[in-house]
Amino acid sequence: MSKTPLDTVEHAAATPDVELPWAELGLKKDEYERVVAILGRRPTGAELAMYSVMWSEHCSYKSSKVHLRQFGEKAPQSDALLVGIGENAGVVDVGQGYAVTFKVESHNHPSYVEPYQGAATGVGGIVRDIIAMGARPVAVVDPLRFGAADHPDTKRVLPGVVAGIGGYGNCLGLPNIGGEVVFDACYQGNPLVNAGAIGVMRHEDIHLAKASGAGNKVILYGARTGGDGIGGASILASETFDDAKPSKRPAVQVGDPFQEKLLIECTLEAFQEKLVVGIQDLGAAGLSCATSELASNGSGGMRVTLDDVPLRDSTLSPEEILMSESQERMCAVVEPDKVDRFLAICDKWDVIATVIGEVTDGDRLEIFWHGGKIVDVDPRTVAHDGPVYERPYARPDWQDALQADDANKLPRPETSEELREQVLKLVSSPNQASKSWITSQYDRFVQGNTVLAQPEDSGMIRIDEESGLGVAIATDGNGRYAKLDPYTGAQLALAEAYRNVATTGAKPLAVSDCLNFGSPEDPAVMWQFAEAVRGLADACQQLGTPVTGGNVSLYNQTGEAAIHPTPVVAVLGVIDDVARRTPVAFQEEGQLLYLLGETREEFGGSAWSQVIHDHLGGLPPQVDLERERLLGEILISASRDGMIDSAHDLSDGGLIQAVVESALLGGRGARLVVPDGLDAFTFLLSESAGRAVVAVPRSEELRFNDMCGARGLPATRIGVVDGDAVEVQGEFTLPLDELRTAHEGTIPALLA
Amino acid sequence: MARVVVDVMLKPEILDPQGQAVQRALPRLGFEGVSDVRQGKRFELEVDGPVDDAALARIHELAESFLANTVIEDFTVKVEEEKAEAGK
Amino acid sequence: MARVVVDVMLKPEILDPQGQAVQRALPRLGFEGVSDVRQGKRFELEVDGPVDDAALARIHELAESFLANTVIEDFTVKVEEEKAEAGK
Amino acid sequence: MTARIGVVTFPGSLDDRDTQRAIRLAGAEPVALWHKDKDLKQVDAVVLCGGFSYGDYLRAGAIARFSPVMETLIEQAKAGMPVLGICNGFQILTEAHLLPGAMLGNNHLHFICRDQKLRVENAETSWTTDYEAGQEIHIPLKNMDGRYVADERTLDMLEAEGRVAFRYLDFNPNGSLRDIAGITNEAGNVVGLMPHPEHATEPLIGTGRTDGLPFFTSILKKLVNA
Ligand SMILES: Nc1ncnc2c1ncn2[C@@H]1O[C@H](COP(=O)(O)OP(=O)(O)O)[C@@H](O)[C@H]1O
Ligand SMILES: [Mg+2]
Repeated sequence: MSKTPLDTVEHAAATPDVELPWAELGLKKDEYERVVAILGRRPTGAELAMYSVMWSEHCSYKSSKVHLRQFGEKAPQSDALLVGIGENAGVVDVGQGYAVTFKVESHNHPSYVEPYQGAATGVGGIVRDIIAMGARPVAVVDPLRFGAADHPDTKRVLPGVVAGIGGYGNCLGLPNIGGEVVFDACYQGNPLVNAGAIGVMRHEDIHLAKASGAGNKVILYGARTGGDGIGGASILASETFDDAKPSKRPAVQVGDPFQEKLLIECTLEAFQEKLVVGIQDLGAAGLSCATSELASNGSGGMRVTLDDVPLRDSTLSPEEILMSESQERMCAVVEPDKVDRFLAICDKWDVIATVIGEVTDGDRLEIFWHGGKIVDVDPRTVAHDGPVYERPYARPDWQDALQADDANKLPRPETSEELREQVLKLVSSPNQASKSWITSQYDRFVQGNTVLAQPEDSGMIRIDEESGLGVAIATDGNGRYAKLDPYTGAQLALAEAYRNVATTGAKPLAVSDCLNFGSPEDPAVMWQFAEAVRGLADACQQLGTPVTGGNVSLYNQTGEAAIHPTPVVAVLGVIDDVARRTPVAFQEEGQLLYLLGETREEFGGSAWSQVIHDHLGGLPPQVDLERERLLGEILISASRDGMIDSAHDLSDGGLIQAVVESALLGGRGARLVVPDGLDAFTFLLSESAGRAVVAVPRSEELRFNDMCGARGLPATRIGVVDGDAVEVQGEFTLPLDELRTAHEGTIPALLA
Repeated sequence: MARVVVDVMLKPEILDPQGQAVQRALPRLGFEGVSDVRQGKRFELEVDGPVDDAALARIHELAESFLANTVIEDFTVKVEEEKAEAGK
Repeated sequence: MARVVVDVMLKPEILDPQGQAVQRALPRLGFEGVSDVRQGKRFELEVDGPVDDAALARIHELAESFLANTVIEDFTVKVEEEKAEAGK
Repeated sequence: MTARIGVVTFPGSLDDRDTQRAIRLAGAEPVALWHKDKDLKQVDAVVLCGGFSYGDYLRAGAIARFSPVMETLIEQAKAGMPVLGICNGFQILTEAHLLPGAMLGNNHLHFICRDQKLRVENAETSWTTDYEAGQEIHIPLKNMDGRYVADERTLDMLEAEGRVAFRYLDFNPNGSLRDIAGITNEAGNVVGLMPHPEHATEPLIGTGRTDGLPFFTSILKKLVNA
């Protein structure tokens, strides 16, 4: 085996003409030239490894950055925001000295390749972001998108993804309290596996990812480093430096939730004893990311000895160690006199912990291997000064035709009998059907603080046993709406999540998002992205809910076919006393059903147009954010003052879908009357936004009506909770048994 | 009737948390001298008819496409002969 | 260094839903003629030093008390010789 | 003076804090126990709580069963100390042979989380005196390896001696033989079950029922009156 000399900084300076495989590592020529310009010499292999991963789309947001800035620029004034965009996760003040951190991320492509492990490590990654802020994780959510429900590959992907999310989250002891499952052929080959997590801490415990204080030690703890997810780096390692190396390294990471559970416990114990100056999780780009971000966010520099990194595979090259994405690792900065205590806590939890470096008073990140210096960079240039692209974007030429293909003109049911058939078909269609086959694979009870979980409008967790303070979260996104109009579609996603939170009685406070799109190199996709971001930023400003962080997933595309633009929005809310929460299920016979908001003829992108006509065209429902805010205020007041006993927001599937869900969950039927001025079809199936249906005890009717009247919210009495069927007077009757079979049988029949 | 055994193991470079957990427990049980443990799956297939080359090829294909995920796992196929030292 | 393999299978009288699920899937995949499938575990132990009778006896004991739960499982211990036809 | 009830934390335990809360709600004093300590801190009873000790790798409960705390616990349980194993705790108790039989993966191969209906078959164990024999209760169930199996002879023996403590009603969620949800040892001091009574101790939380609280009041009464 021929031994090539170690590619040290010295060696690089002395051999300026050595060609490095920058293209194979995903860098563009001008990007490589920029690295050379920054360094004033050619990079070493290790430096190139770091720049190439950190400047990737995934880590540098180079295509999306120019648009994402709007979330900051348009951020509404909010007293609740303690930590904003840019940290591992945003932090929100929820009162009583508590702070909550939450974030949504994607693990789309890995979940297609290896559904179980891809989804599992997605949960693992988002949870580490939460721990890194100093918080105890208290819940997870999982917005999911799959190809057509009856496509054979969905049978491979979905059960694996669900088992992976459950396998990891259940083992960590995190209740899964919400999410989405959407089927659409556009996600064939590009399923979307987004995962969100929430954590709780006291204000004083917020921790940031920065390394400061010269002499402080850098400790790597958790799993050993193996050759996971370093396809690119192994090219560098094998072809350039040492041809005898195995050139295939696994692209898929395997998670170890048990190790992560130990990481959570030992990290929280270290926080509690105030042993940590700064902390960073190792996710994408592994040590490259952790060291360069910690160093560039702090005041000094950092020196790291790579030989001290505990390895699972002793053949790894330094480049591979720097790029490895082995899971379940964290990096902490600790004062020298606290190192022993920190290591003792790790030992207590059987977690491997190693001092790998220290903070210096310079401003360089220096990394050593076998005594040679293989990295000497300004960490900012790696972590923050990546390329920024103003990618061209243009409204696609098919957009007009799509919008002109008006769904309101589709043939409608002509008889009551036909209407009944269509309703039954709708509530049993895969997207509208009960997801309990999936959600029953998730532990929703663990930690003993779950107030609401699926299938409620939002998940709700008690965070203080004494006062009953709680937080709620909902995630929503409708790719069909966004395809018809990305600006409005993104706003509708926010409006729906906001409404879902308010429906349970919680006050919406802040937003996280996961923006799933096709290739940014396609101007049409880039336009969708730009429009969605603009729409979301505008809407957040108007609703007063700042975006605290999020994630962008691009290249969800096979060949020319991109997924529907799919902005997924998570809204976090707070409720002073969880005892006042409003559930979806009908609670008592005889209560009066009120429809809040206005119903228009709006069928573009609707569930009805998809299920009955396999159609996508027209315009999505209008958005009226002032109306959403008012509706939210009414729902929150009504819950606080005990005026409503159940509530359900209206979204896909319209009123009838909501009523059927409330009826099935409560085991009580409803008698509905079509209000004056509406036809039965529009009343039951339109998807106008800004609406909810509530059940009002008779004793509260007057008070409730007065409140809505005084504040100008249309409230229409549409029926009563009653019997064991859903009956629409003058139209049809659907017995609960028949509805239950239809609604609950679909998913098991497809997947079990 | 013959028995064909398909062993599926994680590739050597892939993390094996289960095997690790077993290995770490050994010293506590008083077992030293085991430097690595890997845990995998064993499938025993009872095949009707003769296990000729064609049958083996089909089982190989089955292992590759279904029993193992070759992104992270390796497998071996063998026709079972006699039993090794059996536990009770 | 030698490799010792411990195979652990559910006792025949114990229901094996994993094996059954595999078997039921076979016809869908176009595989006929497999009358039964059982799924078990395979442990590969890398043992330092020679695998003599004493070492084997200890591993046998380990399998009996730890790697298998003999209420429900049988096991076999064998020293690995050469590889069977390997999948890629 | 109230009773002191220990709750063991293994690496991977999840419901230790919830179980402590349930003990407190019942009026007893929870005491945290650590898997590496043989010392049981002179508690009057112990709960082995739910979770995934050691990731449930190898088999659920198989690795935890060999931890230092279990040495003392096995000894004391044999001497009559009340022990309750919930879910992973039940799995540990079978692995430790304090209870007969074994736990296997659910017959449907999925994790399952649901509000489960049970019948209390034995209201005379240390942990069930606040129930009526035959009482039907709802307790959350959540597990991957909840299928109770034992050979016919053992099952017949359990039935004959009234040692099937809980049985699943309406729906068998995991393929457990004879719908067994929980069993007791001969003396009635060691009880194991798959469902999670500690998650059914407060209105509003979880399923909103409090059907699990009597586990903890039963043991409290027994210990205080002893
Ligand atoms: N993958 C999932 N994980 C957890 N909960 C889910 C998942 N998919 C759907 N749910 C839950 O099922 C319920 C119904 O979902 P959905 O119809 O999307 O709600 P909505 O229309 O109110 O947003 C919600 O409580 C949602 O959180
Ligand atoms: Mg809703």
